[in-house]
Amino acid sequence: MADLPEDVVLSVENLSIDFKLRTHVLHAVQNVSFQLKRGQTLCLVGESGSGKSVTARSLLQIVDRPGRIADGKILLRNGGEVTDIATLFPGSRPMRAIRGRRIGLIFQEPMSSLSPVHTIGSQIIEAIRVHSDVDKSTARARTIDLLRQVEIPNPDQMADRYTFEFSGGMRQRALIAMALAGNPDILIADEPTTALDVTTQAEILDLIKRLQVSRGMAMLLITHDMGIVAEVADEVAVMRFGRIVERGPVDAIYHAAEHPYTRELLASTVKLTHHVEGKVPAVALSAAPQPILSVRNLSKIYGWHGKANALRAVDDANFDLYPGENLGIVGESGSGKTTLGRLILRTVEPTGGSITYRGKDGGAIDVTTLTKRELRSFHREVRLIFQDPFASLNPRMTVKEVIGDPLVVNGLAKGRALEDRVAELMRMVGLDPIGMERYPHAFSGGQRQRIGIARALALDPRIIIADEATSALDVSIRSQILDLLLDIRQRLNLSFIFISHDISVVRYFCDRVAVMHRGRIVELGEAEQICTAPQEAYTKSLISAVPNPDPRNKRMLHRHRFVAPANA
Amino acid sequence: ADFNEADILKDKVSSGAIPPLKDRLPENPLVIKPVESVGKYGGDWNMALVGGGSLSMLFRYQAYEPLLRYTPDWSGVTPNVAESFEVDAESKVYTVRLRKGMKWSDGHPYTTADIKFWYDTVFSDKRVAFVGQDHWKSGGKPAMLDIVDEQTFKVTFEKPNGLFPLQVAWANADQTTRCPKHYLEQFHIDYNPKADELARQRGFESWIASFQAAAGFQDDNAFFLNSSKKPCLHAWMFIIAPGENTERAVAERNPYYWKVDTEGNQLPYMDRIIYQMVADPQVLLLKAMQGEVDLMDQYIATPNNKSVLYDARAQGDYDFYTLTSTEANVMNFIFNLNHNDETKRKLFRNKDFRGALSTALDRQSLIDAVLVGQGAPAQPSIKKEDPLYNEQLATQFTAYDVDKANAMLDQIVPKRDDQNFRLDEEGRRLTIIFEIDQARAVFLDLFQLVIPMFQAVGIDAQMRTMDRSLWETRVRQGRDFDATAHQFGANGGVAAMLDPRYYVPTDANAMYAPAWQLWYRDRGNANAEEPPVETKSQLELYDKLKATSDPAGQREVMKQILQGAADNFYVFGVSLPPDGYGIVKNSMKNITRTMPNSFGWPTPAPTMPEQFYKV
Amino acid sequence: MSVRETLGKHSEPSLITVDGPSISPLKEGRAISTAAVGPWRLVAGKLVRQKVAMAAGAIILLLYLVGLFAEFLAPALPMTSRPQYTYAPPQGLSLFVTKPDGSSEFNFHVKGYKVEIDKVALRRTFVVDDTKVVPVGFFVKGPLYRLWGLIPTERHLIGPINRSDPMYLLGADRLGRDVFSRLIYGTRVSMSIGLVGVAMSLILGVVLGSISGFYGGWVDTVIQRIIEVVSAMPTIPLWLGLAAAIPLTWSPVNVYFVITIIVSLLGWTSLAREVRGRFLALRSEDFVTAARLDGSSETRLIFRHILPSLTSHILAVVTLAVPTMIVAETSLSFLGIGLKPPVVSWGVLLQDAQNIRTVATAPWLLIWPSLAVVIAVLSFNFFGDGLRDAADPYDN
Amino acid sequence: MLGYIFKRLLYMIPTLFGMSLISFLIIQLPPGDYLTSMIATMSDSGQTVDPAQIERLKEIYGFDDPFYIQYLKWIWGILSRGDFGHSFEWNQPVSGLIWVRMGSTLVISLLSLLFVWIVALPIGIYSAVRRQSLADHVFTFFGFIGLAVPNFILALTLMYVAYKYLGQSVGGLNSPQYTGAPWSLAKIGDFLAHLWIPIIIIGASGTAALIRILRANLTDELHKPYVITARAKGLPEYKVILKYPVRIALNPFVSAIGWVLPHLVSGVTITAIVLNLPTAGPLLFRALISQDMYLAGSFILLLSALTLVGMLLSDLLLALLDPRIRFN
Ligand SMILES: Nc1ncnc2c1ncn2[C@@H]1O[C@H](COP(=O)(O)OP(=O)(O)OP(=O)(O)O)[C@@H](O)[C@H]1O
Ligand SMILES: Nc1ncnc2c1ncn2[C@@H]1O[C@H](COP(=O)(O)OP(=O)(O)OP(=O)(O)O)[C@@H](O)[C@H]1O
Ligand SMILES: [Mg+2]
Ligand SMILES: [Mg+2]
Repeated sequence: MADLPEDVVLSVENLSIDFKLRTHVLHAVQNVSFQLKRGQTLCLVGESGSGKSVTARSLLQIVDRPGRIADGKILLRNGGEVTDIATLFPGSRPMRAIRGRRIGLIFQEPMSSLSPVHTIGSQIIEAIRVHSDVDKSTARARTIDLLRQVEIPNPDQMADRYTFEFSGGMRQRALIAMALAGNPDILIADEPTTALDVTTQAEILDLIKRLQVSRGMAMLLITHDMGIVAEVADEVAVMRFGRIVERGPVDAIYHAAEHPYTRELLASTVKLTHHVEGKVPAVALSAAPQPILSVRNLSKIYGWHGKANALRAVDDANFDLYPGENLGIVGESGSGKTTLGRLILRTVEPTGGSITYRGKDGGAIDVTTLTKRELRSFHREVRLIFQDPFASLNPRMTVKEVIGDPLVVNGLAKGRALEDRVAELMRMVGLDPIGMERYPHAFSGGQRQRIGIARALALDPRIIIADEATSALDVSIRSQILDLLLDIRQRLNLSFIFISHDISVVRYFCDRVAVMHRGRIVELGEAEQICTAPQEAYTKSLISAVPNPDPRNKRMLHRHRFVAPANA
Repeated sequence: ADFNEADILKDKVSSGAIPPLKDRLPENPLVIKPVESVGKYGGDWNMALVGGGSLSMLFRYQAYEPLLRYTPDWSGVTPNVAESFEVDAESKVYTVRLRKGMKWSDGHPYTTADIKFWYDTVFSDKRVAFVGQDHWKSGGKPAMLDIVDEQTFKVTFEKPNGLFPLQVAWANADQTTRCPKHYLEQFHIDYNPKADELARQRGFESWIASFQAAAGFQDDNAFFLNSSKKPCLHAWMFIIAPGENTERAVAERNPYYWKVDTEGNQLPYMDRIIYQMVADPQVLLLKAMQGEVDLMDQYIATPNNKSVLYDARAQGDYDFYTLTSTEANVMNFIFNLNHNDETKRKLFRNKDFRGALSTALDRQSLIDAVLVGQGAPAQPSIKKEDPLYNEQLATQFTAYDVDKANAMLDQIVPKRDDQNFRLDEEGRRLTIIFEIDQARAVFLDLFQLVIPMFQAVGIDAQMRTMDRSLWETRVRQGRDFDATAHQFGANGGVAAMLDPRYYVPTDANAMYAPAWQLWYRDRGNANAEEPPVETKSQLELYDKLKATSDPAGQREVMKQILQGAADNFYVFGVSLPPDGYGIVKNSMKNITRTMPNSFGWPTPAPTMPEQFYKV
Repeated sequence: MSVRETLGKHSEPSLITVDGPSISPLKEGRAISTAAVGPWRLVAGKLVRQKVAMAAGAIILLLYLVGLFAEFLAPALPMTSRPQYTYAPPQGLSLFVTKPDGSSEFNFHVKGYKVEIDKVALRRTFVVDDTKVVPVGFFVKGPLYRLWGLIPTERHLIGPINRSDPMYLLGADRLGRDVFSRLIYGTRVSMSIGLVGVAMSLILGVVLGSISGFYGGWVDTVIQRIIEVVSAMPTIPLWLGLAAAIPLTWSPVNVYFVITIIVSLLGWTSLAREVRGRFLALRSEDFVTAARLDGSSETRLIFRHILPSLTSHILAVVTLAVPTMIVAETSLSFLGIGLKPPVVSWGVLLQDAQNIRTVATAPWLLIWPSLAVVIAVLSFNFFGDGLRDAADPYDN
Repeated sequence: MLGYIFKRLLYMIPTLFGMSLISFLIIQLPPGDYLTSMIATMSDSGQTVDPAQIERLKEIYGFDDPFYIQYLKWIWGILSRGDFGHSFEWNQPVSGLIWVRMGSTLVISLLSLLFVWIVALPIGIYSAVRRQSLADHVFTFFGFIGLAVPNFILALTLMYVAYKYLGQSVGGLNSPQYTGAPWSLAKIGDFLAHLWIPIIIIGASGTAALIRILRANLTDELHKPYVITARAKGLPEYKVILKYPVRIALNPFVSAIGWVLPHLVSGVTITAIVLNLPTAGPLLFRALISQDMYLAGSFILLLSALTLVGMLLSDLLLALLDPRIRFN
């Protein structure tokens, strides 16, 4: 077996992975080669669905069922020897020794990757104890420490909570903590910060960097955020349609990209850092200056753990949404953004406050008092795109059924027409209709997210609440989708509540932005103003942490941290 | 004379727990002649009871001690508890002498005081009395009891009651030997003013219920359940009574038992009887095959089981004994002659109709299939060897002849429908539903074959099986059933006189005539119906039989009754019951190898289990 | 697909440009079909490819055909009893007879019996008599019957050529009836009536369990109390009461049908609670919320969105219920309300076998009916399993 | 949580009342009463029963009272004095009878439960993980034989085998010579030798059912992403499966826990009868058949109470097992 160069810990050589489907074989990964070097970071970027996650999973031999390593080697330095992971039996002892201990994996879908019935703590403790012989209490102490490191507030309490009590970003951080628990030599991070606000994201990346430096950990970072790539990558590989189309040092990729796709990617990144040109301000769009949605004093308290522990997930939120307006909501992970969105739709019952919605006929209704039946017609007009696309897709329905469902239940289409409409929606969000008969689990993260978007668009709604709707998309598709949404908005006078961590997207897409912190809306203003001249200290710190998509100008390092006032 | 006793008892005597043997035996103990030989003491008699349900079984094994008991061949009665039993010429006054010095199982003397106590409380005290004990009545009036001395009493009937001795000997009829005054009086308010308090302590509402439970005369189960504290006159007394333990019951030798063998050895020979409580007959069958049961003719000794039992003789170390049948038939077809439906009643009462159906039966094939060829075509009747045998009764309408049956039916119900079933007078299809107690496996088998035979003559016969209590309610207590089937009823001798159910409708067992039998027993009853003359004359004959006390005279009257029965042809049957069998361990001795099978002659009690012994 | 490769200056591997996802046909040279099919077609397609499931399906179909043509397939009538052959053991079918001179000749036949009556043991002893040859034929004339109660005919698929000869392929029962024929007739009742009950308790259990778990709150409270009451209800007196209440004029099959329905009215509770448990866990899932936001009615949420997640469990429960229902009569018959002769069903045949005599000396009375039930149940199970797999999104 | 339990306990009171009333009613559904069945048994052995005597007995037993009076008397006795009434058939207070039988029932129930779980859990898990393997098919086959052959036939057959080839005393839990004897090593041995038949038979159908249901539910969970996460930690496969998917797949069993005891008491009655087991089932069965109504009623009341407690327990466990299920 070929020896690996000294600094290479893992080398993938000509890896091909096939999925044998009903009608055809999908070559998800073809002839992929790359190397991970000690203490260095390889960033894998590329189009959504290009095979990044599959590649990552193959390193641990956990590719989903019909997937099969068709060809190639995965060479891992194992002490003095070199093991070819591709030849190991998935459940075998040597493979298990590699999992978690040698190679840690942060899954792309943090929301679904945690057990729904175990506490976060027990899942991490277990990860610690598989590979090191420590007793429960030590493991727990370490768990709490890890949770603290990934910025989970009150880690000793949170360790005993269940997944569904965690916000999206918190789950992602828990997963990161879990991957780090085994002190792996190689960390594979599959879009590890998509659900994190920029501040937290920066902290996490910092943490990883520190570990890399101190322990020589190699990292394979899969991400869509060219900013992050610029900040942390040593090397970059660009994937498209299952192949690595370009690979090189980070600087070369950013400043001398060869491949047209890479260039397109970078161009999109740049485009997104600017506000849309020629965008008509929302208020002008609308003839009636009356808000379509007014939220007043809305609050939600989670209090299962007793009064003392009651958590104000949303605290006295007030804002208006005008027809045709895009309202961005940004804020720290766990600050209550998702909860706010759900409160508006009443899928979570508010503890207090009111939500006034002005229907098509101009009559105002109080959403908090709607009956089930009335809610249903309300839901037709106000749509939600879920933060966790995986969980929001019925695992037992094909994509065709999922996207078609709103059309069917509202009696809008059936038979051939339904199929055509579904195909059209899929094409709109950049999915190949060939996948119509596949089940959700057989898609990549970004593809699933687009399925969610397609579903939301199916009904011609009046408001869309998009919860991190584009976080898993590569920049080029992301910008296409955003343009699509803007276009639809123009045509249908649609309004958006756009929850996002990606400041550039918010800036590109939104008219006004609300900044949330610990359940409160701390600042609300024009998007441009918030992004360029924030008033509140928290907002300032947020903006300062936005990574700059230029490896020569790593802004994240100059960010400043916001320390919450003591009384908050 | 010199008497002997078992070693265990000797030990007890020497320890002072019980008095010496001569103080325990009556002055004149009953001497039993062993069937084969004088036995030896010791051993357990292993028995089993199924279901814990019917403790009446215990009369068969350990509790058959009436004043008089049946002779082993069931030809008559012989003194038992009573030393003598005399009747006057008119069969009105009976003089009974008890054995002097006879004692209950706790050593308390058994005297006429006990009889008197029974008469006063159980028999005639309206607060607690149970009806029943019909043999102590004549013409509906209770007999008078006169106590002559400690050992002698007189029973005086208003009208002649010639069957009294035979009835006293009936399995569970006699209560006078089962009513220990010294024990029961504490529960009766007249004897113990604090009886009510005692009752409440025992979980009863009043002394009445408490007394009844203690005496246990309302039914056989009640008599034996939890009875280990109740003194008795039986050869074995319970130390663990049924109900006190749900898995088994144990009875131990009664040190005061009042029978001895010809050599003066106090009986019984065996130390204990141990009853396993088995829930299912199949398990009992296996246990028997395994040799865990010493003697058994109930539950398992069916024709169907014989082959497996036969094969397991070596393993179980047992052999068979013969039970001669005492039943009138293996199965009797019973039509409801008092049907509420006018048309059906009329039809069923037509003797030719019943005769035609009887002629339509291929009895031999039924016998071959179900009875493994055992038996012979016959109507419910007296068996041939018996002096009472009546040929007409036994053989009429037994010849299988479909054409004849059809011809007879064509006279009565000529019309047929499109499926070739006959129509009754009202033009309805002639459907006869036989309601059968589902526990009677033989009936079910027979009926599966009988139904096509009836259908072949255009009768839409159907069978409905049902749970026993439902059957009781619908058939025995109802008037809406078309027809049913049953067995029992006696096929000869003393039994036939005591249980003539298929020859004359004297009691509720005459299910073919629910209204007529009621009329006989209780003319005022709203449901009673005066029978036609021919039946009435049968009933009068039976009254006459009861008034007769000499056996020859009784037999004469019985013959007339049987001729009447043959003319009336109330019911018809399939076959003479084949002889049954029982199994007995090879180690058991003094067993009579052929005996009648009956409840009234509680097989095998009249063959004297007290003299059984084990080698 | 065209792949253009260019060598780049800083790319170590070749710089590749592809213009679409790379896919290839399943087999070399075969065209790639991209037509998407509907979910049902998808499931059906997957089902068809499962050999075991299809075989099981075929057996189920076969059983129903047997039931349908019972009269024709059975060599004898189920109730015809021949006393001389009680407990006759099964005969083997053989193709050749050996002639006295040692040569053999083709003659489709079974061997006759020599019968002896053992008066002491009260039984018939059967010895296969090699000299007695009972020729057997197909489409022979036998006892007269009406196919489906309509067409009178005497033809039977198989039978002894001389109709009075004994042919007991699977032996005879205690009344000398042909077990093979009875088994065939039994298929009809066992594969129909019993399964009605399964279907009914399935529907009740699923619907009530779903509602209870989905809505929670007072609906759940009420349904749970009902479940508690129903499941603690003493059934024995209920049966006894029913047995008394049902008019005698009803045929045993009708009675049993009613009983089956009542069994199912009582038998839904465990499934309901299991379904409820799963619903409690699933109702808060995001995909349910999503479907709700799509405007699905609650019925649709329950039956279209959540219930499919329980497919496996329900299929398992149903296949488990099938044998229970088929043999339910045997325990009901203890109470006198199961199917009873003259009706023939597998359960009735098993009832006949529940004694030591059969176990010890006539095991064929026990084995064949049991085997019939087992085969039916296994077929249902494997078919259900196939269905499950076909509906499983993860299974390819 | 405590509030929830308290609420449930409160609910139990009316439910129990309702149940007692309903069961008391149902017990009386069959035509006739204890006397009818008593007469039936007596006349079965050839005895004659005098109808007048029956009338008298009816009065004594209080069967002439209207239904509600009988019910009120009974329930009042229970509430005021803890007196469950008198068993006609056994001629003793009901409470004495019930508790004696409950002990052995509990032992047998728990042992067979244990047997079922010990056998079925590993097999069920194995079958799910190795679907369609030879072993899976073999287990399926035997499981369904256990289901398809009625329990009592299985019991008879096993007993016959025990008789024929092991020469063992059949039925019950002890050979006759040990019944009533004090516990000794030999008696324990004998007890164990008798135990296997009932446990296998009672366990047979339960085991098959458990295997199938576990297999079905587990297969569904095996592919969930959280299982893959656990695998990626490097956990051994058995731990992955036991800790994660099995826990979720247990949901249906936990839902059913409420019935385990009542089912084992009443559900396997016929088996217990055939096997001659001294459990509560046959006693209840007899009581119901013979319409010994206070005994039957009390039994059912007890079973109802057990069911209620079992269901509460199962609901609590359900919440413990799956925190998504919460109670408000
Ligand atoms: N079901 C629940 N029970 C208890 N606490 C909850 C529940 N759901 C959310 N929370 C808590 O509410 C807070 C807000 O959660 P939310 O999901 O709204 O955050 P978010 O702003 O969407 O965060 P992220 O950006 O990480 O997704 C978090 O602290 C979370 O732990
Ligand atoms: N189980 C599966 N069955 C069929 N196809 C699959 C399956 N899993 C993944 N694929 C396909 O393989 C391709 C690569 O998927 P992968 O998840 O690696 O994409 P990705 O590069 O991670 O995309 P994203 O950025 O959207 O997460 C996609 O086209 C996807 O549809
Ligand atoms: Mg991915
Ligand atoms: Mg969120």
